[in-house]
Amino acid sequence: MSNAPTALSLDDVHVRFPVAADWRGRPNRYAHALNGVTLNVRKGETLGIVGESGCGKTTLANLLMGLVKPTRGCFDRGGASLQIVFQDPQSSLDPRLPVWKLIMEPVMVNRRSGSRALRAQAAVLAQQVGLRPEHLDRYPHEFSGGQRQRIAIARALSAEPDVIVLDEPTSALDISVQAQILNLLQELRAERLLSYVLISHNVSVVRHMCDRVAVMYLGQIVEIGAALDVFAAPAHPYTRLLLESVPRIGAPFLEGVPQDTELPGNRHLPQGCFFRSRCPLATAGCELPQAMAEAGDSVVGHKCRCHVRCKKEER
Amino acid sequence: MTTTEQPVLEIDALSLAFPVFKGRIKALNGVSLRVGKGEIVGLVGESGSGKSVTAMAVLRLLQQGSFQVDQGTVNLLGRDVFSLDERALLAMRGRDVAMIFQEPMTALNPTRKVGRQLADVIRLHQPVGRAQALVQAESLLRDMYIADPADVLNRYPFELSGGMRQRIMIALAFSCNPALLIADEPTTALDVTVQRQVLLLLREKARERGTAVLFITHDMAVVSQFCDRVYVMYAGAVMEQGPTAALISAPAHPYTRALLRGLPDNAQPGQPLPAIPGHAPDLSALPQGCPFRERCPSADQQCVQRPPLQADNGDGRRYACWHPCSSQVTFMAEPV
Amino acid sequence: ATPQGTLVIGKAADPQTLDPAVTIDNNDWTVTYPAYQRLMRYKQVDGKGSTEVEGDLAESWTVSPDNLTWTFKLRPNQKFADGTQVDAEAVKYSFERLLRLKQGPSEAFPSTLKVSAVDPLTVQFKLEAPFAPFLYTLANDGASIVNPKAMAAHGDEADAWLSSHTAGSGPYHLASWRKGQALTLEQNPHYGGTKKPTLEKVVVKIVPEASSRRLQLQQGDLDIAEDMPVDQIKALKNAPSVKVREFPSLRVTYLYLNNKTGPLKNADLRHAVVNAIDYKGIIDGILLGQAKQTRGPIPEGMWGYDASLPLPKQDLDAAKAALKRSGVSKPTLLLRYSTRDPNWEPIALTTQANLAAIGINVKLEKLANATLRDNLGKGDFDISIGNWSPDFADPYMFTNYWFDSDKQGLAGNRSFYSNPDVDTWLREAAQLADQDKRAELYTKVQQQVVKDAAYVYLYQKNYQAAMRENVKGFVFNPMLESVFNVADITK
Amino acid sequence: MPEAAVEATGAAGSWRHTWSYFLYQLRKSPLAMAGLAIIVFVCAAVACAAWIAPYDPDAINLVHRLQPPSAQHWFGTDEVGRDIFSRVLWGGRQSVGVGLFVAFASSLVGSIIGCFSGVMGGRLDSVIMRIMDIILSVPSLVLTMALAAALGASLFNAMLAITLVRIPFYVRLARGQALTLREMPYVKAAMTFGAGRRHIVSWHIARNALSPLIVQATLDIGGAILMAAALGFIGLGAQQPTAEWGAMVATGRNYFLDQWWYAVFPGFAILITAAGFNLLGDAARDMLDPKLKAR
Amino acid sequence: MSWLQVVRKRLFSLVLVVIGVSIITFIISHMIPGDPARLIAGDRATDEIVANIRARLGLDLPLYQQYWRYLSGLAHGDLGTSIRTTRPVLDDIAAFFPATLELALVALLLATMLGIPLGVLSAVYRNKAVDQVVRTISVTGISTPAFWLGLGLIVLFYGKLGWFPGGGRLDQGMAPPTDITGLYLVDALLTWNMPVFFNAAKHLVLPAFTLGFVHLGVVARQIRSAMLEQMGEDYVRTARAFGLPRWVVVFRQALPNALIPSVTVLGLALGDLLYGAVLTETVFGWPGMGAYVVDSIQALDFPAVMGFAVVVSFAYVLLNLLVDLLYRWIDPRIKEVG
Ligand SMILES: Nc1ncnc2c1ncn2[C@@H]1O[C@H](COP(=O)(O)OP(=O)(O)OP(=O)(O)O)[C@@H](O)[C@H]1O
Ligand SMILES: Nc1ncnc2c1ncn2[C@@H]1O[C@H](COP(=O)(O)OP(=O)(O)OP(=O)(O)O)[C@@H](O)[C@H]1O
Ligand SMILES: [Mg+2]
Ligand SMILES: [Mg+2]
Repeated sequence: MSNAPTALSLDDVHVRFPVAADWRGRPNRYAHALNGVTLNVRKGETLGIVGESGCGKTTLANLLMGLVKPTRGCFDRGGASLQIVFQDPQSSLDPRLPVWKLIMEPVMVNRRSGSRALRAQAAVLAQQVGLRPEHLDRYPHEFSGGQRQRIAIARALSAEPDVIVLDEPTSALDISVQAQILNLLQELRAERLLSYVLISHNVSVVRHMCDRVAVMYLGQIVEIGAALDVFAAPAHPYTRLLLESVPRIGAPFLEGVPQDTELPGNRHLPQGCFFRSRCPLATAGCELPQAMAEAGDSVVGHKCRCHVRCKKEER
Repeated sequence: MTTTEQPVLEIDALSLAFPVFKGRIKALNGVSLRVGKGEIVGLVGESGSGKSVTAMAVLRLLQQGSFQVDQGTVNLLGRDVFSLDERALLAMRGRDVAMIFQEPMTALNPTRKVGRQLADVIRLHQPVGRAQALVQAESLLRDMYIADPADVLNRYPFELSGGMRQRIMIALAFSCNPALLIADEPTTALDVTVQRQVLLLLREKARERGTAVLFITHDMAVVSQFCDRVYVMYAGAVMEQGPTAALISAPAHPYTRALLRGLPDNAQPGQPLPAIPGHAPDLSALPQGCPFRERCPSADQQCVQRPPLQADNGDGRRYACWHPCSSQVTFMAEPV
Repeated sequence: ATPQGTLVIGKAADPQTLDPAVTIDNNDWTVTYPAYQRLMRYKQVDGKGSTEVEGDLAESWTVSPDNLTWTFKLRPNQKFADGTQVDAEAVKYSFERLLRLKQGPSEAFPSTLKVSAVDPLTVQFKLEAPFAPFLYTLANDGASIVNPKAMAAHGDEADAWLSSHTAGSGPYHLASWRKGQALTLEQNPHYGGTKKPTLEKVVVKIVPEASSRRLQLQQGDLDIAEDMPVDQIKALKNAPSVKVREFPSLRVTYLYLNNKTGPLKNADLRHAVVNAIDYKGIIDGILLGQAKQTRGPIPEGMWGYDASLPLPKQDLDAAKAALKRSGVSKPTLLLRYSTRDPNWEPIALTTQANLAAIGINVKLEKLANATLRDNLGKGDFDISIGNWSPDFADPYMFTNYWFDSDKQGLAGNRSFYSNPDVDTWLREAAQLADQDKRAELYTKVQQQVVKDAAYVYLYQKNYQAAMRENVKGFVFNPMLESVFNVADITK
Repeated sequence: MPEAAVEATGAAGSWRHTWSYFLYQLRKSPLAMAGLAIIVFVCAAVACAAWIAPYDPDAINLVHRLQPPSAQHWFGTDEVGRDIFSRVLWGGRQSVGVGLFVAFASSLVGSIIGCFSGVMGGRLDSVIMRIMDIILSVPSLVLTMALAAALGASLFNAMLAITLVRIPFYVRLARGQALTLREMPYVKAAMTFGAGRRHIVSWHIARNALSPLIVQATLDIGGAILMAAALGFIGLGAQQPTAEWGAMVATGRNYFLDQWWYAVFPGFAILITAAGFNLLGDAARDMLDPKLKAR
Repeated sequence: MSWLQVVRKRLFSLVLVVIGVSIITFIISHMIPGDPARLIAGDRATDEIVANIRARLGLDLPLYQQYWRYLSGLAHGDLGTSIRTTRPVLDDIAAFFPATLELALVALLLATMLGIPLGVLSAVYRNKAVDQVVRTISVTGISTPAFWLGLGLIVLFYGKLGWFPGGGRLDQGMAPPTDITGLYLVDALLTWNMPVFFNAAKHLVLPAFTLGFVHLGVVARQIRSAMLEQMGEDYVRTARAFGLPRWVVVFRQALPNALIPSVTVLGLALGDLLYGAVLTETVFGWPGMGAYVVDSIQALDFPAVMGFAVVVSFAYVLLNLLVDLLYRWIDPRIKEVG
């Protein structure tokens, strides 16, 4: 897997949004959503992206989909076609369209073929994602959340993409439905040789689904590597903190002294390592910007952005 | 847990419905639940299973006229909530029972400073002046491990982070030392790192002050690490209840069991998850009998009859099922 | 109730401008007329207003035999409100200003008029052509004598200043003007007139709604209510302590028929219209009988009135016959009007109904008055409605203006009537000094134009003033509608 | 959002669903019912004027002028003896017609411009919005009066003038809608499919912006009727002999003291009709506004 | 954005709006058929006189030059000279504006003082009898032709009962207070002239009620929906959950927040009131801008109409600015944006 050809690549991508403007309408303050993301998505793999709220996951998804343009850096689609499934199945489906039109929308945008043929195609897709043919003429409000997400998945499939970006595809769903959707995604991937970019803050989902994971913090990838390696031996102190905080079934009762935890803001980027202020390992050298480097455990492809936890590379 | 003692909260076979466009939504269908003194009780269930409605019913916070109680009683500190008069109810709210909500963003008044909101509640239940109330509020915030309480008091909610706001809600809740705290998904909107801190805080304070907590969530993992006892709800009814560890390690109800098995934590990465087929029933057209019947692998003719919440032998567990699972399933966390 | 010694007159609208050389509106004259004096004024005969004139500022006058040079001797000791003497220079100044400004009122005077001050109390006017009504025009509001000193004090702004102030030698002068509310006139302390006025103050109160004016009059908040619709008058007649006074007036209402363009070019069609109108119905139904039907252009009360002309009356057979003669089938006529006068709309509706009865279709179009005027000037109508009241007491006002083909359009000949014979007679009459000869010519003119059915002559409306019973001494002058002889009134 | 909540707002779904939900809400609210009843009543009366009206509305009869209400003339007669009841009936055609036309035309044109502006964005958008701001800041009654005067007094021109003046409201509303909808995930999704503006507008924005626009238009009918009446009152509007409520009140006010019926009946007709549309519009807005949904 | 920036931005748009408004009114007023010069000259004026007047008014210039003259006058605060009254338009407006402003302000006061409690009641008792009554009142207000209501009130309260005066701002013979603001009520208070104060107040009752009644409906409706929205918010539930009594929740928590969005709506409505006064004024003979502008339109008095439009638009934009600043002041959340 690790030497599969690259489908997408991002190189040092930055995205910032203007959040305030002076009286002539010129922006004078920004939200720095992505601050140098370098990433490859390989053909056929599932790449997980985890990170806390506001770290830029959705922005990354939007960037991949072309909804936002990088302010700096470059993004190479390499000819791959992409589709997306959003977090909220309710609002990502137009309430005034019947299911079959919703499913076929990506096709109908580009091609005007007979509606009968399109309907037939919709029926096939619907069946693949586990919807019944009689659902085709209903409207989204008549479905449960899980079914709506199925519709959204069918819609993503209709354009026959190479890569599907899944932005928190199950976090609006119930546990009992989450499993159904995750299974469906797994099946489809096997059937259609898709690549997934799975964005989530749910570590368990990422662990379950992904070949590789990238951990994001404040618009940067702080650690990346094969899912097994990262979860088994997190290198970056942030990854550790994250994994420790995830509640787990069967783990002992919570212990410890509550602290006042603040997530960093992205209006003013910190100097040096972004995690420095929360980091238990912070030492001299952290005030410098950190580069991605091979993690200390010498596993191929496991990199992190921490000079303490990385192999010292001669620069 | 002794059951002879007077419970803080006792809900008995509560059924409640909302009349709406085209029918009635039967949100609760015979919920029975009790919270003992100082106990931390979890209430888990999927979206729409009636957790919030239960919580709101306890404090009679549901909008008047929008709902109908079909049967059942709610007993709060020995008093029947539905027959209390308005004044007695107001006095109980906040003083005897406090509640915190899911969205810390909107649960506080956006245009009142934090200090005033705290003082409002303190003064409502204690005969103190405003200055005194602010002093109390400050020490309360310090208790919640807030670094600079004086500054925070002077801020508006929107100037604070989500975690901070939830701490303030918790401070608000503990401000009058209530006997019961109802926490409706207090950490769902928070990030895991923050969630951990908030849960720790909540637990510490509840233990410290002997406050009972009814903790509502849909996250099994949180429950397993946080609660003494747990109730599992489905379609407005309790499916199963019992001490957390026992219930999680050996669920008796097929629903609980399926729920736990469907979690990715418990599966082999990449392998299909044992998902529950179908979806939750429509509350305005509930089928006869067991509400889980249509999705249950072990359902049969008997399930058309609604199963009562029956006691298991001895360990304080109860479940509503004709065909409970017997085999022990052990869910173990992998070592980190 | 109103204070003793103060007369409160209720009017519908604020004056627009108080500059006598600018205003052509009787509504403004209510204020300007008593604030200024003129060389001549209208006579009162037996306590009644008359159209004859007598000297006011002028003590005596002479005219040269060729009728071209007029010399006036001014009455001494006449003073403006600021105490300045009224002298020949002031007269010269006023007339030169009038002619220089060239606004509406200047139209009554020959533009080539020359004025010179012979000595402080003698002033001389020189005309280029004889102008029979000249003496009468001097009683006109436009001939008011303005105080040159007061004007000089305001330099360049003087003209603007005069539009909201008065600078005259009349019995009263404007003390204050609260826009849209009231104008207060106070006595001119230096007034040199023969009779001292008794009222201390005259307040002109602006009450736009007729019904409010009526209510205020009934409640005693007004002493005089002006400009009342006939229905309100009718109701007021029965109100306690209110007296409605009616006077025959020279204000006539008539229909313009477009003689020049459109279907009504056809004289027979015009005759059809003339014969179809329900004159009696209009007077009884719309005016509630408070008007007198007119026979021809010159109304009763003005010399030159021809009592021998037949009274027009509705004669549908004759109308149909005329229609047939005209050879026009199913004509459609455009009747344009405005609501400047509340009676116009009912008249228009009646006309429409009357003509429909003989098979003439009338389309009504109500316009803003300004727009209507524009259309009238351009001859852009078939039928329209108008009121006319004379600026000076001479039949010239009704004949030369209405029928001279030089005055087609807004100037006065609104029917666009043109008849060379009539033109000749009219122009001759304007130059003659002999009133009998002129009357003869005007009779000829009247007979001809009635034959040509140039206009539809409807009625001369009574002037009606509703006042409290205790208001005494009001004298109506048909030349001065809306003007109150406040110097004589007592209460 | 749980299904029940969706259902409770009625904001989503097919038109048939929305309609049946509308009827359901209507049945629950007595005021909305009253509004509907008024509208049905007024529209029926006005539509059947030709059969109901006992007299020719334009037939003048100077002898019977200003008669008080009686068995012959239910609402009395006017200053040239026309039957006011008949004229109120016929006049409704003008007034209600104007209301409907104005609401329809201004919402249509305004929404098209607004959607366009919102979707295009950029320079064009700011230019359009600036123009609308300017029109909005001119006193509307004055602008309408001036426009009506400029176009010439006729009912049609008055209608046109009111329409023109009301357009900016809809431009704003529709633009706001377009901007909101443009941010909706389903529109974002469509963008990722490579959908062009045409597709987005015709598939997503037009359909979803419709309901609030319709509600606003319903609320506006009452306002337009009042505005038309106001113009008629000032004398810019329907031409004689055509009956129109506002103009009737205007003439009637000259007779208000003694012949109260002249102004009262047409004025009351305006009030009732405007109230009917306002009530209905209120009800429609209440139920479409998800923020107001029952909790 | 700091408030200074807001002010700067608004002033910039103010200039734009004023220019735009003057262009629009200029075009429209020149579209109105009819020749004002002829109107001034009078019925029987000769063409020469008319041409003379036209030249004096600059009406013989090409349109763009006329507009340019107007605009450069505007830059110096000169709104031109009224055709009808031959006085500077600014003077005329200055004479009429205070009366309109006073009427509008009192009506606004009346409407808000009554409308807010009614709106609150209506929201609190949603779908109960109280709500139905309030909504009926508010819909009646919104749907009543103001001119018609005014007529009825005059007949009843002046004509029949004689309780209130039938028009004008003060009784005859009552001298107006020293002119400080032009608002009689305020001036009378400032100079402590109680008889005038009460008299002026008495004169205001009927017109202000007429105008305010319409507005009352707007206010009550707005407050009701804003209140309903606020009462559905989570913080209200929090307040209730902690035992705050219902009316405390309504007035101390929900109402202030409901007022925030309403400020904008009500502020804009004051603009509406200003020109809504036009009709009310004609009925009550109120000496304000209403009658002035109606007459001006009828008389084709372009400068007056344009002047009115420009002044009111100016006031409108200024008002918006004030509302904006007020909004920032009462809503702490605004400052955070940016
Ligand atoms: N259009 C925008 N304008 C301004 N700021 C934006 C915009 N979109 C995103 N941001 C900012 O960029 C940062 C990253 O946002 P993003 O939505 O990508 O986070 P996320 O990781 O998806 O968070 P979550 O888990 O909450 O969905 C946030 O701080 C957000 O405030
Ligand atoms: N006011 C109401 N009117 C109508 N239906 C309601 C109302 N409140 C709740 N319901 C319905 O009652 C059911 C139970 O809702 P409840 O809010 O208790 O679910 P929950 O278990 O808290 O779900 P979640 O995890 O999404 O918070 C849902 O189907 C909901 O739609
Ligand atoms: Mg996101
Ligand atoms: Mg809930």
